[in-house]
Amino acid sequence: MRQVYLDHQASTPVLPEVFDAMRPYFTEAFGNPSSLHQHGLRVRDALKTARRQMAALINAESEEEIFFTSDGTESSNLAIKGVAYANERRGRHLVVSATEHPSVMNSIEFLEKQGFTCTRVSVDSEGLIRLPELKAAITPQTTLVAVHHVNHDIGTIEPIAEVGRICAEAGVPLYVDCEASAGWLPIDVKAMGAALVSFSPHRFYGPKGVGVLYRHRKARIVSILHGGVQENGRRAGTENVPAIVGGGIAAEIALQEMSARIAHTFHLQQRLWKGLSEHVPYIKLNGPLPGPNRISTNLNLSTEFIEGEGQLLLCDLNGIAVASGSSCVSKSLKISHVLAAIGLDHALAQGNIIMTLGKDNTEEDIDYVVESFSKIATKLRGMSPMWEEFERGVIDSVIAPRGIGKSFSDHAADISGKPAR
Amino acid sequence: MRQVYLDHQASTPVLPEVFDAMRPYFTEAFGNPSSLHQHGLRVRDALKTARRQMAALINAESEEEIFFTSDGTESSNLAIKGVAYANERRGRHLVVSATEHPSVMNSIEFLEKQGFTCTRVSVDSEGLIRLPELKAAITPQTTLVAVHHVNHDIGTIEPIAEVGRICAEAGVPLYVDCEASAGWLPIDVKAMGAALVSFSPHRFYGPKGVGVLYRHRKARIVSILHGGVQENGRRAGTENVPAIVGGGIAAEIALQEMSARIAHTFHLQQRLWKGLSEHVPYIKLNGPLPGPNRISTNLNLSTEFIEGEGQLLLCDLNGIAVASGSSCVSKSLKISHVLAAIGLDHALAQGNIIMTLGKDNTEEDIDYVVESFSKIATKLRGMSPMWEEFERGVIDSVIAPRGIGKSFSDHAADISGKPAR
Amino acid sequence: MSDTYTLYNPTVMEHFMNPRNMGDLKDADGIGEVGAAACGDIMKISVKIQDGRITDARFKTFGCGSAIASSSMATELIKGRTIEEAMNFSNQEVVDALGGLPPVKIHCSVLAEEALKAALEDYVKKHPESAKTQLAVTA
Amino acid sequence: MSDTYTLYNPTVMEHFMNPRNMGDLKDADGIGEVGAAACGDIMKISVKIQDGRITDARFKTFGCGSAIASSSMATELIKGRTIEEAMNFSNQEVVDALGGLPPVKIHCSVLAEEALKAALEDYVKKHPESAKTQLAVTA
Ligand SMILES: Cc1ncc(COP(=O)(O)O)c(C=O)c1O
Ligand SMILES: Cc1ncc(COP(=O)(O)O)c(C=O)c1O
Repeated sequence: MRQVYLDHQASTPVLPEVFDAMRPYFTEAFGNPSSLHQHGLRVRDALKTARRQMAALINAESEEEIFFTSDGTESSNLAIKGVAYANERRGRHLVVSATEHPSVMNSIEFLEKQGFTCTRVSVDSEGLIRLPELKAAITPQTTLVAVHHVNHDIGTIEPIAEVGRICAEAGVPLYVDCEASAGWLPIDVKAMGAALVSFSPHRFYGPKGVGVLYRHRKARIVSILHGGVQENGRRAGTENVPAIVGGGIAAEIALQEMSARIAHTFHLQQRLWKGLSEHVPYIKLNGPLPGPNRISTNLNLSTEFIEGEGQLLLCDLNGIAVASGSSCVSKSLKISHVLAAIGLDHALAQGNIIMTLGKDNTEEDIDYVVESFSKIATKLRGMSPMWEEFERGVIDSVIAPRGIGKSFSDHAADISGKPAR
Repeated sequence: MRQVYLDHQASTPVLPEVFDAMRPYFTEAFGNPSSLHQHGLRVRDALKTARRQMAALINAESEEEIFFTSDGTESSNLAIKGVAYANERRGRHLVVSATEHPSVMNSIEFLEKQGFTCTRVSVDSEGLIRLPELKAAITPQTTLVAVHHVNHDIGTIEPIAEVGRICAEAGVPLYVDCEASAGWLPIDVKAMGAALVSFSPHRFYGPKGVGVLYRHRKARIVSILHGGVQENGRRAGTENVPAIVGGGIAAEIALQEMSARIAHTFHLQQRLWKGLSEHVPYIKLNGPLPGPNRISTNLNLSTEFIEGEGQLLLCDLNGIAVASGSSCVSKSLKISHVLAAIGLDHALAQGNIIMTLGKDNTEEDIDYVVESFSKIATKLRGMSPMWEEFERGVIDSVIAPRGIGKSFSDHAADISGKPAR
Repeated sequence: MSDTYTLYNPTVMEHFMNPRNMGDLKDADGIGEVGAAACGDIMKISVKIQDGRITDARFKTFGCGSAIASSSMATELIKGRTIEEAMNFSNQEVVDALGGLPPVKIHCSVLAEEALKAALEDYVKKHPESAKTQLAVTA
Repeated sequence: MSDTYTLYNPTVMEHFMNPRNMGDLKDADGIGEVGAAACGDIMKISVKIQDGRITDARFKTFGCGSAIASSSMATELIKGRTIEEAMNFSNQEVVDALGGLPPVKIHCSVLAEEALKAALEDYVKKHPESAKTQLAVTA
């Protein structure tokens, strides 16, 4: 059976060049960078090289602005809490977009429990932040604005340069989570006007176990993991040297291959969406159309009348690896807060499926996915009481309303006795 | 030139078996454990195996008590802050030994800034915690006691079972940092009476980039890195799968080879201390004598009349990798707080050198180190004004006082105009 | 399937991939449709009843793999039971027959129990005489 | 040394491994011993002076690699200078001649400057006549 990996947003395999670069750092060059003998000094040099490679990927001024953490989540936590704590005397208010990743949202919630306040700025139906609302949210007490570059669920590219201008005018540092864009879209921290930027190489063919935080030299930040004086005192703990080295190489290659990777995935993205929209009735693309407002790797879809986990499982049984933002696949039994924030109909959110492309996907892969997925949708619809009721005219479609029947949500509320959440 | 690595406390090379086990998780089995398709499910199984291996190393009841973090530092931070925050309503007081690692001490200091209070329990001249003082320090507001198993600087094995009994009587959970003992000494969380235990495989031939936190199922803890629901909601962020897998194998092998490793390093430890004490005049062993109160891998020495960094550099130029707790090797220009806590004379603390043994060191290595080190000490003493003044009878030795001359510290205070710190 | 990894155990996977009794009963004697507000799943079970005994059952489910497997297993289990027996049906039977469900998915089996009972109630509503027998028996 | 990694640059390492002017001057004209309270280093410099000019200098140092290298370089640099020139000696000369020191180690070069000046002051104290010349010249 053909195997098609369409979950590059979750993780990517390590490139052979990356693996080869990491290898000696497990065995021969195993020293601790804090050590003053040659085993330590040797790996210090390697960290410096990796810092330069990371800086180049995002056009940072100097490698001294690059800090290593353990992953994207820790980088988000450090950016949010580190800046909030460092500037506590100036103010205790933060502004974030409503569709940030949980690592940002939950860091914010933690700070709120400690007495900080936060304004969540809403997005439009395609996930684009509402700029006037952002501008209005900033107060003299605001010490940080956080708006991600690209949304992890629906692939929306935010208007960061404009966000940066608003922040610069207000004199508030901007943190841009670039986890979903780094390696796949050009990033220029200066053009963005970003004081902090985070990303993680395991999203672009680097290893897990390393996250990056860029910090402009003027941005004040305190550490959140306390201990030794690693990373210039801003992140304690023995550095994960092999992963840092591998991440550096992955960044270097990503920069070299960026335009080819964008062109390739953009082509496949269009082919996939065209194929699915032609072969699967009642399917909706969430977020912007493929083009300037959407990252080339992401398709976020809602297949009406069927639920997301079933789609995911049947895809898997057909060798196709995908993700879903439906409540059934989340441990909290809630739909993705991103789908809620763009105001997606609850029934469509339940039918959510996320396909994220990579450099090794082929046209044949895409055609196989279209063919398989159309069968999967048919099979699941055959089992679905909603599809039957839609066909009988009891309920209506959200995607292509016929003007007859009640909505799925009304129907669900009727039979469950509670409105859908 | 012979190469002798005597800094196993800083880091160890990865075993070939460990590397081989990790390898597929970079390339074929690269999935994200949060993914619901087979790429994710496959690595979930691998994490479970690693959890079991970690549980076995410390005799934990179940693998569900094992949480993965990014390193020993993060585990310490999670243990201290996670328990402190989780029990904030019951009390805001913590008790720690005075010689804990900076990852514990600085987590405590951070909490103190947030209004928590902490009692630091003193140790005797060999680094053993004063048990009556510990007992007296616990109040009804105390929510955590932290005492490490083995000290990272001077190798002291703390009387943890007795500490555990005191904590059990007081009904306060005990956190034992086992970073300096795991893999090198048997650990039994039940016999210790520990509610939390941390360690990191890169100290016993596993990879960097993974830390372990054992948590008894009844111990309350909240997460400190916020985001997704990885690690049962107690540690957000994409798991470093290859490092976790490799760490598990390292734990399994460490358990199998433990007694052989202990016997081997104990033999070398005795040979090294005997050789140095016979060939280098005015050298002192800090911490307990090799035996039941000292881990078999560590020798912490003070070479009188010369400074530690010079010793370290000349060792390195002779192929010998060592560490030092002298102020010149720390970025803060302060001597190790452990040496201060055992009341070591300031001059001796400045001459500090730390040698930590591993399974691959040989008798020949040891003899080479004794021979080289004796030459190094002679060379540096030839450059030292203190040695000259000692020989002239101006200052006296701390290690073997002759009853003539003033102390080094008095002399240093006289000429610098300030007392030594 | 042998060398692939799956979210659920082989029995659950089997029932998800090849659900038993999937569909509608044209001449159903009772139909129950229930929804779980928590996760948004919807389950519909129809039953055929003869001489106080369930002779046939069918399901349709909008929901995750374990919801589909639970309804497949529930319809399988209740065929041949008396109304009274079926009224005492518990979700635990589904869980056991499936060889276990992840904790977060236990509610799927509850939904199957509820759908079945809704179908039986629908039947009883349409056939009040059966309720009397029913009550007489249970009394 | 070529394929080894070192904490300091090659010049510093060279002066650490093969220090110049290490030792004492038996018949020193001035001796200065200073200590840094911060890190505990101690440095001693002795000078020989003829016709108001430093003809020889020696050092002894208790301290880290850069402290040893700094004193080696300082004694090297001041040989042949007049007292007045030596009194204007700055630690930056040592840092520059060594090709740089890590920021946290700059204080080692300051210590060398202080030890040298202490030695000169010792000389001046013992030879008050030189101080007058000195003042006359600087005035
Ligand atoms: C006793 C002890 N605890 C904690 C740590 C921190 O561990 P890591 O360096 O893996 O972050 C260390 C590291 O030296 C240690 O020795
Ligand atoms: C936008 C965004 N930020 C942060 C994170 C957290 O990164 P990590 O999984 O590397 O901890 C993710 C991960 O999905 C993400 O998509």
